[in-house]
Amino acid sequence: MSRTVLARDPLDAIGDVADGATVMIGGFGPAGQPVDLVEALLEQGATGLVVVSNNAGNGEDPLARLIRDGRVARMVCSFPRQVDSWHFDAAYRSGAVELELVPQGNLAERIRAAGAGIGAFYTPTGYGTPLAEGKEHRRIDGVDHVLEYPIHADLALVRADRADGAGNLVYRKTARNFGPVMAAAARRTVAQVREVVPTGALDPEAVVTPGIYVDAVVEVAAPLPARTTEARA
Amino acid sequence: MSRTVLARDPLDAIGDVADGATVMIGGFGPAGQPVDLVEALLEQGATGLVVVSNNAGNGEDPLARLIRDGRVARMVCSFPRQVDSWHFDAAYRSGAVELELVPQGNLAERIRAAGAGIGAFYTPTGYGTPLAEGKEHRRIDGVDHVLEYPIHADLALVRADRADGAGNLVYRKTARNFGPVMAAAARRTVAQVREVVPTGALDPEAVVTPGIYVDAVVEVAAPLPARTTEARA
Amino acid sequence: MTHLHDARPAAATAPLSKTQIAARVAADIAPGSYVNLGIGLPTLVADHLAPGSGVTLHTENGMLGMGPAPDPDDVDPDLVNAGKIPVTELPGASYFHQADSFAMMRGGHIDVCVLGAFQVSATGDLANWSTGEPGAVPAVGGAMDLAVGARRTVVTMTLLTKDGSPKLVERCTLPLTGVGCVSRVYTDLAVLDVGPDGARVVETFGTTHDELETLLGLTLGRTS
Amino acid sequence: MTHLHDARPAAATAPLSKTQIAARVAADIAPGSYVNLGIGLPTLVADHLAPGSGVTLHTENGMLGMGPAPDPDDVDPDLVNAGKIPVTELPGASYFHQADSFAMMRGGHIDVCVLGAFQVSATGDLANWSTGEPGAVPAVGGAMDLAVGARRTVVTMTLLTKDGSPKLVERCTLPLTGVGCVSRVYTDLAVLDVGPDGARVVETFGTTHDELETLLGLTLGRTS
Repeated sequence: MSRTVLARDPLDAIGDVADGATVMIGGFGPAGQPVDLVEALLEQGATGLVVVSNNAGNGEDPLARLIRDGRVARMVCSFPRQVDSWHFDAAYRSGAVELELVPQGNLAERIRAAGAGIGAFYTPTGYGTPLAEGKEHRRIDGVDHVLEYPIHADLALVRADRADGAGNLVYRKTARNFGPVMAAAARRTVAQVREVVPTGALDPEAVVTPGIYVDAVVEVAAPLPARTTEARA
Repeated sequence: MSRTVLARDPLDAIGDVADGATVMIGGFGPAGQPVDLVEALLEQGATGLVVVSNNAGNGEDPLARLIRDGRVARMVCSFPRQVDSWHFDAAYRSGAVELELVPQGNLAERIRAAGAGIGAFYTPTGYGTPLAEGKEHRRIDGVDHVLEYPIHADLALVRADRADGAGNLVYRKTARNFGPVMAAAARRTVAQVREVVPTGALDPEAVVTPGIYVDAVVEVAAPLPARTTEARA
Repeated sequence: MTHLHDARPAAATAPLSKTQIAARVAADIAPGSYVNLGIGLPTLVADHLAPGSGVTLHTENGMLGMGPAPDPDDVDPDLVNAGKIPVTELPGASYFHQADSFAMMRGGHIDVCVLGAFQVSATGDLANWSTGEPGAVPAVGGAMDLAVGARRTVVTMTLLTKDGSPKLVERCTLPLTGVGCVSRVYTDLAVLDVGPDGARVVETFGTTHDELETLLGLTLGRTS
Repeated sequence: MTHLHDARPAAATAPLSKTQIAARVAADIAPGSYVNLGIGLPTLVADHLAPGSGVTLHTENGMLGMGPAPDPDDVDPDLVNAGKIPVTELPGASYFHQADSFAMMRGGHIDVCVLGAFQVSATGDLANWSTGEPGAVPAVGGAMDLAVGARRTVVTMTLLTKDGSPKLVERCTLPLTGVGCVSRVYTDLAVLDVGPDGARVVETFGTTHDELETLLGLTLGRTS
């Protein structure tokens, strides 16, 4: 059932990624970050990427190194600044990376809108703030709203706990975060999971991401540490 | 934890319902219909109701009898016409009930928007059809969209399989349908469940409707049949 | 897309039965597709999907991985399809609420949606929810979402009404379900592609291209 | 709302410590409330909620029923709060994805949201995400959603900056987080209500109404 592919390894799973592609990367800080898939993206070599992710890398994790290596032209995120986001900070200050700062709820809802076929929506979030400057707005039932558009992607990289052969995913605790909405918003979705179980082994009532949203799954029983520090010397 | 109330019986659960209230009723035909809560609404007596529900009653079920008894001023639904929707058909033809016919996906998304704080959204569904006449539209990325507004309610009546003491709900199979979005869209939500289990007995990963959306729960171990035919002696 | 009609030459020399139309639709559905089947004739398509085709059925009332009707003893009132008919659950199935289910449809994730129709226009407009009779109780269900949401929307219908009027028309006279949403029409007499460039004959059954043009009063293109 | 400050007369004669501010906020939270606590000072409020109060904590990264920090041995990297700090799960908890979590916040389902602030205006405008320094790396997170989404948004802060400038101001000079979204401000020197009619003193700590007006350069109303 389904056409979800079980990949041999993360590099096989991500496949061809074109220069200039828009890539969504799940996770909220380290929780739910598909570290091995982003490491594979580093290895794969695509450049000029637009990355949609809540944060912009921690320490020497693979997303931070994508930025360090000049592979990211633009970040769309809500909270790039972290105590250890030195690579993003430097790239932002030098102008090497462009930033679209999006309130986190708008980020989540715009990604959800892309997956759900919504053309645009009105939200009160951000009205009257610098982040809504230049955006259309209208008053609805006495409340000022801003018009926000969906965020689509070419590729979504997400991390879940388990997948079955149909590509259904279940997550673990707050590592669920952006995975389900990103999986639905991208033309192609790749999931890194702790374990692949036989089709039929997941409770259909508890499936969070139905397999229709998942193109490839790769089992990574022992993921890279979330804040990988690259060996130096 | 939480302030969800465990009610003694369905009438106690629905509480005071004002004349003219907007009431959402879950279910897709008989599946997931909160029959005992609607029966309680019949008994409670509120009139001039606006009912939001996918269908408009089957046979002599309590929703059909609400309509028969002139208690419903307006139906908002996608598919009122059923082989056995004689009470709605008669009320519609006589002008006793007003109908707002909404494409089912718009119905679900407008209800979802109410719960999610979305002021309005653009969707391609319905563009160029009689159901979009008089509505605002705009072309986004080459596709014509219609502007749709949220549907809020004073009360939502839903049916789930199990609840815990915190008001968390899980559903059963396709009886889930409108329950989760309606629970979030109403100022007050009442759930009829087959079984109430102790808080902590539901898997937090598998909760479908978090207790924050549920104001009262009533256990109905043996619900009324879905297409109740009233005794006519 | 696999065109299996070459394997069934009989079909080309006579009009197709409803079962044959359903089989013809099924033959065009790529293995591994996610498919939504409308109520009525489209439902028959499920019977013609090869077991190994890996096609997954979506039902808009909240399920992926829908299986066939249950044995009468195993009917579960909580497990029904969009026509409110009891169905079953296949391994790998999942349940979701109505907004998530329509998001799946409206977001373009369903590969093929098969619908019935009262009329389809040469440019792909669809009319399938209302006969426009005054006083009739209207009902639309998911028709408008299904029509415009799927990656590919196809229609199964007889080419003519019972009184012989064409259902494939220059312009729909009945209330529309969607504008320019239909790609292909499977009928008893022909398979036709419709779209911005008008209708084109893909295949005929017991009739000819010229006869079809006369019958429909339309100029029809040819697929090369 | 229960005003427990009558039970703590000492608080009225001296400025409050951060712990006392947190306790004062907690005293205003009705039993059974659903509450979201911002990063920093607001987080301390959790320590002052009575165990039997039935308050449920929401964290916008996808959880209701958040518990306190785990023992160091029980840290789970998949279970963190909005500040990415390890937390625990209480009985009755539930998990959901980011869009559902913000829908919960933005849809007005959270009773109280407690936030920190750089500035609050007398009419309830909030500035808490950017110091406006040129060249600084900006970051907003969920601040704007939290500010306007909750049924009631309150702020905890010291009333003055380290160099003695008021943080409660006629009009915010820093980039706004939300317009007219704050209802009440809890500070070391006073609790004040803010809104369309301007700021009103609810309670003072070690200062007087007149002294506050001088300190802030604002005319302050009185709650009757």
